[in-house]
Amino acid sequence: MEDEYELLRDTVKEFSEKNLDEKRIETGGIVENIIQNIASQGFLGAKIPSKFGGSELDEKSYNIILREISKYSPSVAMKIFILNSLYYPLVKNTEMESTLSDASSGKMNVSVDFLNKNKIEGEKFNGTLNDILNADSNNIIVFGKGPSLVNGGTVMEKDFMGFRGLKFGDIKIESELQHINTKVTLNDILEDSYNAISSINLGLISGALDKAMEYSTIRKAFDSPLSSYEPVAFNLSRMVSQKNILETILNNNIDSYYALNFSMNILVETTRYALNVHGGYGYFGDFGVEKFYRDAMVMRSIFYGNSDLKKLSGHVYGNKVGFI
Amino acid sequence: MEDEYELLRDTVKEFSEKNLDEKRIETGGIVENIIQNIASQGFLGAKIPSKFGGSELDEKSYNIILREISKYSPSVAMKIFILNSLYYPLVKNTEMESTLSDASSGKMNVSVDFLNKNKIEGEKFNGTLNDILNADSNNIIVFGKGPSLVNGGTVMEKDFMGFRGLKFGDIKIESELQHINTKVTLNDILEDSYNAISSINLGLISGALDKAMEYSTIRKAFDSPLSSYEPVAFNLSRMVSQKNILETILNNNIDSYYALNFSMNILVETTRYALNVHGGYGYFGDFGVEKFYRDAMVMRSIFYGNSDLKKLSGHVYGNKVGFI
Amino acid sequence: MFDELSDYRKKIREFALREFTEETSERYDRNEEFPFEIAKKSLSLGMVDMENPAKILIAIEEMCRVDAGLGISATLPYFGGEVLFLFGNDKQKKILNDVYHGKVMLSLGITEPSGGSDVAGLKTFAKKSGNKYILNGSKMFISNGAIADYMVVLARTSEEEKRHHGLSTFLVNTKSRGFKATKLENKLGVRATNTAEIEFNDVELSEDDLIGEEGKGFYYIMTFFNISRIYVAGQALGISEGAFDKIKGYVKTNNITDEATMFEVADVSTRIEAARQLTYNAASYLFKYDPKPELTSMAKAYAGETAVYSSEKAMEITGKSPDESIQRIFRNAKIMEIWEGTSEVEKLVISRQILKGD
Amino acid sequence: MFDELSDYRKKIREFALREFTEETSERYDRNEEFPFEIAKKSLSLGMVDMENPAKILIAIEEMCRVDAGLGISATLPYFGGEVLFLFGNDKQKKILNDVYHGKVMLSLGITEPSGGSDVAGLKTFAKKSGNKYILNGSKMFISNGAIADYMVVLARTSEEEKRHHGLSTFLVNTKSRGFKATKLENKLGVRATNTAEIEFNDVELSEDDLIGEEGKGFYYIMTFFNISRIYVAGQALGISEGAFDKIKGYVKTNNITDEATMFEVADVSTRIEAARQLTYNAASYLFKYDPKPELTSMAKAYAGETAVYSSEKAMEITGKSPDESIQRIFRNAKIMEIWEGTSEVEKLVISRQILKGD
Repeated sequence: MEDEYELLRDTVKEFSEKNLDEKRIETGGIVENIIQNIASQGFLGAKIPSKFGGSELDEKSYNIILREISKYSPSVAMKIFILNSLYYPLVKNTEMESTLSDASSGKMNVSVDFLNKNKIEGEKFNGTLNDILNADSNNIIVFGKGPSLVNGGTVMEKDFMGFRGLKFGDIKIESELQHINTKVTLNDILEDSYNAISSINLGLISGALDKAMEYSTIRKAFDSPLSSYEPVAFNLSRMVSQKNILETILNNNIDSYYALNFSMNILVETTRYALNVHGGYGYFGDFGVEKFYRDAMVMRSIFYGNSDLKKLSGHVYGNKVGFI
Repeated sequence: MEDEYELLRDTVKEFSEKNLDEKRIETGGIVENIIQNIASQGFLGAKIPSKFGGSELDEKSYNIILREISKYSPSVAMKIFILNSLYYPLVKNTEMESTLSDASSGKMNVSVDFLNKNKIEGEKFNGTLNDILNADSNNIIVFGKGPSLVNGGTVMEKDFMGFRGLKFGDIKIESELQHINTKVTLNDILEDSYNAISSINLGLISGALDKAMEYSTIRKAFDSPLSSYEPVAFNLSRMVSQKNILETILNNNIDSYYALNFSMNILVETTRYALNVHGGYGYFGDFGVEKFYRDAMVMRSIFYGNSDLKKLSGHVYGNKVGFI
Repeated sequence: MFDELSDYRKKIREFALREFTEETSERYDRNEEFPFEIAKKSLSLGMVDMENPAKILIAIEEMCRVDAGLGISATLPYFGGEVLFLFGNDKQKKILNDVYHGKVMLSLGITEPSGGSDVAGLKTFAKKSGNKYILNGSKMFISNGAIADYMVVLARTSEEEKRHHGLSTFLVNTKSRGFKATKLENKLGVRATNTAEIEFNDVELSEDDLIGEEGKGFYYIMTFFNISRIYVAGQALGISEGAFDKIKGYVKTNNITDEATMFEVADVSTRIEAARQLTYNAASYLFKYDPKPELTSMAKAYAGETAVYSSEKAMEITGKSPDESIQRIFRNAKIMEIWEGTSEVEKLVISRQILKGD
Repeated sequence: MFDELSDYRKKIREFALREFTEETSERYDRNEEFPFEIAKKSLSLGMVDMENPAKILIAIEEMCRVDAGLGISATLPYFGGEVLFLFGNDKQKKILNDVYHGKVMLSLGITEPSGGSDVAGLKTFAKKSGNKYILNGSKMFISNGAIADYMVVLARTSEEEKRHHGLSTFLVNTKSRGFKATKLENKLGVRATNTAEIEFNDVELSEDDLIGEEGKGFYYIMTFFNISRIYVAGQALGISEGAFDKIKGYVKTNNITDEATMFEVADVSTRIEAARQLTYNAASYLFKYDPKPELTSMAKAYAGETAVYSSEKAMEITGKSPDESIQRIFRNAKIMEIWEGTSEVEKLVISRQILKGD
């Protein structure tokens, strides 16, 4: 990795270590102070053009930020992802673009109905928006014929096992639909986000493995450190080697389809095993490892499905394979 | 990949397509004509210094040769591997070095007891050498206190399911031991061969997948090509993407431990699935796909074991983890 | 043995479906609170028949199928009871009847903070002093720890003998002076169950509190594990089935027919069927007093892995519909690979047993 | 059902160990030759009892455990016999007795070169002409194809009806004019078994050669598959056990104790135990005339995958000791995921059945 990226990585790492305590964030949310911090560091508006107060960073830098932050606070990484990978491309070059200034400075909290649970029609939305992550937003993009903006409203929280620093739930609103004049679709932005998603995955994997590797050399069982047991050492080493391969693919921007597929294939297994290594302790939140397993499962189930496998197949076969 | 390597790859590919029919090689062996051909192309003595008539190619070129040839003839690739990765480093800078001239020109057939089944003592060997691959060799390196050369002898062939173009079996010999004055050990040369082994693996994976991908678009089941069935398309696409990742790791020489581990983890599954895709036809030699599964299993069982996992763990943990 | 109990199974399932509503399950999970009412109801009504092991297994399975947090809580009051039943004196055994009817709650204290799966390495010490024992030490991750009336405790009673020698079991009244339980919070799953860290500070025990003979504790506990493992297999089987219920419901409701999902359905259901056969087969030997430890360990290890696998598949297949009940199943499942011996320990038990034969 | 047959099992195992020596197994494997003598011996001595399905299953399992090539060959003469037994006329059924005693060899012709698993898409046609049928077409991968005396053949008998309608089964004498079998060679494994491509060129059949009723062939064959799958599960189970025998032998002989290998031993033995329970459970329903197709398919798919998995593990664990017998097990195993319906087809059967229920 070149120097500038290494510098960035170290900066983000140092910042996260000092400021992002996911245990507190999971219970107390991403408080104003944290938002101000990540905004002033330029992480919040990482990809947003500088004319809107963003950092206008390149793809690789953005991915490094997501990866390093999600090692410490997956919730904060997800918040950055929602703004930069989902919201931004939808309002880009439209009259809504100006909202980016407030978003990247942290004054406005935005969200996107990326689970696509709500069928929107007409000019007004009066009712309940279901299953919105980062639900206490004041600007939410929903999808009908095209994307539209609605105002936030009263959140009816639901338990969501991942990214608990963000509110999740249904929102009661009464709002005009402000149509966004863009050809960009939800499908497009998700496909364009493969590297960003993989970067969050890499962060989760790395965070979990760091914990497990450390624990395996400290914790003793039957009077020897866990790492002296072959199955533990072999499994963790194999997983570290896969993690490093994923990092290489992402650093060199080899192929976003391959990266997504590979990261999703190792994600849950790795975070699960990292928990396992901690034995009974791993099952308790205080040890800071079970969260990676929860977040990993959420990433796997939300951002990787049949349609992504079809995209991968189309990519590999060189044409949309005619599925029956 | 830079131009020179692409050119080499294309050359090897074209040569192999034209000259290496593994089905014939498996029944008839690697006949004189083939040996002359691979020698004159410079593939046989790929890494051997030019003063001994070799091509003195760099590591990457050598790996490309192994990979491209093993797509067509794993047996020929194995023969090249035995000479360049096993025999050459053992005689290098010793008085036996001069044997390399005949070896790289194909005049002498060499072998190494890399399964290490024979405990050699004394100054003479009079008896049976067990389990030698490329058994009809006239120069065989065996291991006692250190490596020694013995002459070949009468081969009692055994069935070996992989690399059938090479003879495998026990050898009855009566021969002086010519001690090789080197500090290099079998353990060293095997660890140094990780990239070469991974390259053969990559060739097997690629060869099997090429067959399966093609078959999946041609063969119909229930009136539709196999590739239109999700599980087939998804599995093959996932495997192709892994294959490409492995290729990237090797091309960029990222880390030989990771490459070996990754290639061994996907090798058997991929070649097995490629066979599966062919249904009943896959079970017959004529379709040229079951051989990859056989050879893959041999690679997996011979070149990847507990000691390699320990090396990987030592590499990852940064020290020899104290196994109990 | 199990086919004949289909009426009992039906009764339990109906009870669980009626009592473990989504709203109730959610509440206890969120509040991380033990469901005393439900546990009492299931036992005091004789709903769960604690005197027939095959019935216990079925009750555990069917309740965990609906909700593992509540289901385990409702079937755990007996936790450790087998040790009393098999090795206890008459006075100790008398407690069991109250346990069967939900009046008394038991617990079992084996694992220690530094110990994990290394039972023989435990440090809690019961020092003989006249006709008393003085208990000191601590236990970790103890189910029912903060709500039990009595706890079966494994402690060292000899300084000379090492490892699994010199261990003994005691029945400790949790109201004893010097007994301290601290509820552990923020568990990933089975949050309705109670988990605690226990400290013993000079807890005074009489000779009557000793279970069985001094020095035989390790043997008693291993015997216990050979029984309890099958109940954990039952929990895991129930969780797997519950996960599959969700998959089936989702696939049918949304009329999903793509082949990739059909393959997943086949794989998950096949693994669950295998877990079921392993569990019932091992249980049928055990309940006929002919235990096959390797079969029990196989059942436990396999069913535990199947619970995790099935719950992950339920998350994947339902994908962008993050139903809270499915997430709860996923969070609950993981403990199945950890408690009563991690999968790793099971594997060592299995290989040791298997390699003993010819 | 199976526990009671332990003496029979022992007898079969002893027979297999005596007859299927490594040298014999190697020879038939290398020469790709059918072991007529062995097949005859096992049947003519009444060694394999073809009239009791539980015994057949046990014989298949125990023989394949020693060598699958010879074991399958010795138990395959009956291949397709169930169709005659269940649906054949008296004359056809009479042949069965000769089959039981190794005097007559049967075969079953379903798969076609273009067909694979798509049974309903077959093209072989039996055209009614007066009171005769004229058979034309070809079959692929037919076990016993080049050595059978009679072949049960599935053919289309109606041009109007499509897919699985309009198919019928016939008993074809392989000596008939126009019947041509070409032995297929160079198989990966089970090389002692005979596999052939069959061509029918105006083979004349009488009305008596029709099995059961015209147009019901698809149903008959599906019924057959529901039975034969359990025998394939038995083959796969035997192969898995044989692979595990090799692992155990290697580990013990070389006194291997490292934990990684112990974990492998546990995993392999657990999967095999699961395959065994699935197979016996499905078989016990089937043999009581209460077939559960989804359980049979699960058993077949799971046992097939277990055979491949176990044989690969045997190769891995024995590592640098490429014992020819282990390689043969590995080569034999793969067919288990292919014949009598690939694993893929099983999975569709399973999911369809499972989703039917509530």
